Amino acid sequence: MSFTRRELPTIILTACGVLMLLAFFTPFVAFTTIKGTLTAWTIVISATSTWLGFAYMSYAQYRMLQRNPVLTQKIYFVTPFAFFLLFLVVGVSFPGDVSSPQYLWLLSSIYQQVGATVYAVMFFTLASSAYRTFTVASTEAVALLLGGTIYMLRQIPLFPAFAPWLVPLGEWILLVPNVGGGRGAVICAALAALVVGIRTLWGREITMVEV
Amino acid sequence: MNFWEILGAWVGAFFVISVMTMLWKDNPYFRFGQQAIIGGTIAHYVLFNMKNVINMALIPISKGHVILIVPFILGLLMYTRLFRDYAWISKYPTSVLVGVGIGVMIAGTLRGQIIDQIKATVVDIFTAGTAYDALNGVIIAVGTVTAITFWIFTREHTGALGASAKIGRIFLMVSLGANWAGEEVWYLTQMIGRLIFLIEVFIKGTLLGIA
Amino acid sequence: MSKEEKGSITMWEKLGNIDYRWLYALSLVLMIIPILNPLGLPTIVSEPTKGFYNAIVDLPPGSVVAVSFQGSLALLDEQEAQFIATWKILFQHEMKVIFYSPESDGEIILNDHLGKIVKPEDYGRVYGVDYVRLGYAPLGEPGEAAFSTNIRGVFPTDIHGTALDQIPMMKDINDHTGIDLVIFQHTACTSVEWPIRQWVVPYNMKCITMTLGCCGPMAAPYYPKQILGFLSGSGMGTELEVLSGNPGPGAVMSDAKNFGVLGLLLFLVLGNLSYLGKRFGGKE
Amino acid sequence: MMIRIGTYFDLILLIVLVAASWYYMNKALRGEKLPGLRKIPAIDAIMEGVGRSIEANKPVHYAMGASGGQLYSTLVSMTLTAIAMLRHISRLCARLGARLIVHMPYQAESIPLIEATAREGYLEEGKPEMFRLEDLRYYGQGSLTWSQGITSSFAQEGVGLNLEVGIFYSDCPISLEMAKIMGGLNVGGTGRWIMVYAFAMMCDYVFLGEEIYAAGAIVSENPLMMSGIIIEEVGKFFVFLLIAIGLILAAIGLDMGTIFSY
Repeated sequence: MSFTRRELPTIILTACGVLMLLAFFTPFVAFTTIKGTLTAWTIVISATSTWLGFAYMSYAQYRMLQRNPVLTQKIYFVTPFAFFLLFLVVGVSFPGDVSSPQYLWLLSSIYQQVGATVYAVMFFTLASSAYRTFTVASTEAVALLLGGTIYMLRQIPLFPAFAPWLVPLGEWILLVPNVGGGRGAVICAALAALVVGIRTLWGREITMVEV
Repeated sequence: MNFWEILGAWVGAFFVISVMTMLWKDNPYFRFGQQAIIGGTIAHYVLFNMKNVINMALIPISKGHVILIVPFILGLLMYTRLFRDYAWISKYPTSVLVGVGIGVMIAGTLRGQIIDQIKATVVDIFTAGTAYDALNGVIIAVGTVTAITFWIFTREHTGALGASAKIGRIFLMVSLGANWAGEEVWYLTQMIGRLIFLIEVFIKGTLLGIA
Repeated sequence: MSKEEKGSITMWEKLGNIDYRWLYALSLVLMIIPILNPLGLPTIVSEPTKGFYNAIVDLPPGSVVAVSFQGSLALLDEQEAQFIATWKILFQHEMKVIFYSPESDGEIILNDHLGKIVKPEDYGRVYGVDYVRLGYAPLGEPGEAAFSTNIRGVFPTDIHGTALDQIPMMKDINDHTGIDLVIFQHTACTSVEWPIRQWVVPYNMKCITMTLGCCGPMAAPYYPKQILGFLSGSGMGTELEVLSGNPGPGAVMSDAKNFGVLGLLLFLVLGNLSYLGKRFGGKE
Repeated sequence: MMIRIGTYFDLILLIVLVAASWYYMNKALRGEKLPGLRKIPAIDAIMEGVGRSIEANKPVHYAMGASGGQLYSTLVSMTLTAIAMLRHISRLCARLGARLIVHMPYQAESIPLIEATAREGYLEEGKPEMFRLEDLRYYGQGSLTWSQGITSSFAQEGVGLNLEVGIFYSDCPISLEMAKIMGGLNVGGTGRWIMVYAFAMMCDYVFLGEEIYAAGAIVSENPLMMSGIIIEEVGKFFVFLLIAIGLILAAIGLDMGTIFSY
């Protein structure tokens, strides 16, 4: 039982990973074909599993209603299912399915608007966090304040119009110190990701082995 | 404006304002909008993925590409998670996904995020056309190396390592500031986009009929 | 992180602890003013935008440009100016364009743009001869790699279901060798690295990218060596509009941005006054 | 040729890391002592946050990003690290008796791994009855619905500790700031450098960039995982070596651009 529950999945994982690496490092067509097949498989596997999310959402909604069966909670319970059905029905009922004008209308009226508004709201959340943290409290904080403010002003048309030096300075910050620091960060995170990857292929990553 | 455009503006404005009220405080209007969106986005996700399953698995299978039944079944095995006694079977599709993912990750990370970054750090200094560019190359190299020393965990940050890590932190803070500025200005654009929608389309176009 | 001091609340502390909602309200009001009454301030074009523009216009007419267009409905405000200006430049300079989308949103946006805002027919461009739309496939990075080696493996047909072999423009094109320039538009910042890994490194392709404003710092390290130019955010979209002489939605944004940021700047000043006051001013 | 041109340096770096992994993981397996690690304050803050949540009778929130369940992309390692952190926080909550709410990413294929890890934490601590399936929240695709959902959860159920580790795009600025405004203790980080600024500005304790990987290993209390940090260090010294050799060779006139292309 332990073999089918632990060792075999690990063997499959390692085999998939090694085949992908062989396709990368060697010029043999056979590996490239296998890589193409495996990649297509991942898309099918993940697409097939989509309804799991719906199942978990439904269960959480149901339990919340059970715990608090008042009218407002009942409305909150029904709403996601009503909109789920609305999108689903419109998405499959008209010619063109999800490309039909009816579905696109739903998307642009609700999905696009809410999506854009959530990003818009972040302007405020970032502003209040800057109010809290962009102070001249230490050398590091000053670096954060200067890097942030100068590059921000560079992107606002008004300021470079009055202070043209903001353009080269803003770009210098973006292309020199930002690249230096960012590059170090990218290299370190990449090394760490590689180590996790190697450990997982080795069958030693506890997050994959234990569950 | 035709009927659908007007209705779209009303529905859009309803949801835009619902999200914005979140900044004031939690309220039933926001919560209703939020529940509606959950339903809508899950349906959207399900619809597109079902289309993938049909196009990338079911249709090819019906045309004789029977091998695609394997990823389809693997996808279905994900649902064993819903049944306590068979939940472990979901480890198989997960292993295929993670195996492929790690193969893709290692192949992509080695060159793009490490070797190419090292190459750029070295080459930029010596291929610079002007002394100014060469100096910038040196600054980037210093930033890269000192930033990496910030993430050395096996030595205490004292002495030369401490000084280097401190310089690295300053580079990192400038980089963080620049990242903040990039996002903040983007979100500002989003906020303005929503306001333009509310003012030009909803208020002027729909309510006042002057657009 | 600031720790609250014990004792009575000074003016400096009050200055550092203003309810955030005042900041929100002030910014909102400042943004609305120029929307109601636009100002029309000048724009300065940056180097990466020039690189982006030149990468297209330096190609001879009839060159093949592949556009990997992810798009995002929710992020249109940030990028629509870039998109529209780019489509116009591509058609004005008589490029042969292959559009494909690794996300469903891309197709929805293209339907709208090519159907209403930038009609290729208005530029004398003919479907199947001068441009082609391959539609949507959930590519991801491995899929992009597959596209560069075998287009028909990923898109056997175009968006109308016509086999690629039956489309005049696509007859001799099936991989990177038939493409002169890649325009890569993805909304995730790390995706900036995809074309570099999958197009530039293996095949030394010419590549330019369109990203969000926040992704500019991510694209910058690769410019101008690996990518010839990039656009990040609506600001650089406005710059491209100015550079190419195609006015569009970017200009409207610029004015409101100028004002909208003032509230934030005021609060940054107040935050620092509060800090300095607490540090050097002492208690009242 | 057996090896594709353009991957030589990649292969050398991979061999160095595999060799280091072999050496240090075997050392760890034999129970030999590994070099000590510098402290990461955010790790202790997690414990403090769980304690504060219990005192205030508020739940602990764990999030790995709206798009944090990527299993077959280049970010898979970050997903696995977020799972390692989930393993830690679920055990901690089970042990100390705090309620844990997990805000799941939209990738449905990652749900089995997430549920298994969260449930396992409670089982390991001998309190399977404390695990509540309804506290695994799912919000559909995109940061819009996720940000709203998590904010709504903070407002309705309260927030003690808000731990966010994993792959973050533009989803963290709302959840982190809202947790902060509603009085929660924010701890978190991401390996995606572009979003680290949000954590640095909004968190009480932050894992800066690569620190999430180190933290994921340290909290596992497993010597094999911890040896990973030493292996990374070997990688860093190899990077320094390559930069130094590259600079010297470029200085004497070699075309390093071409050499590094092999």
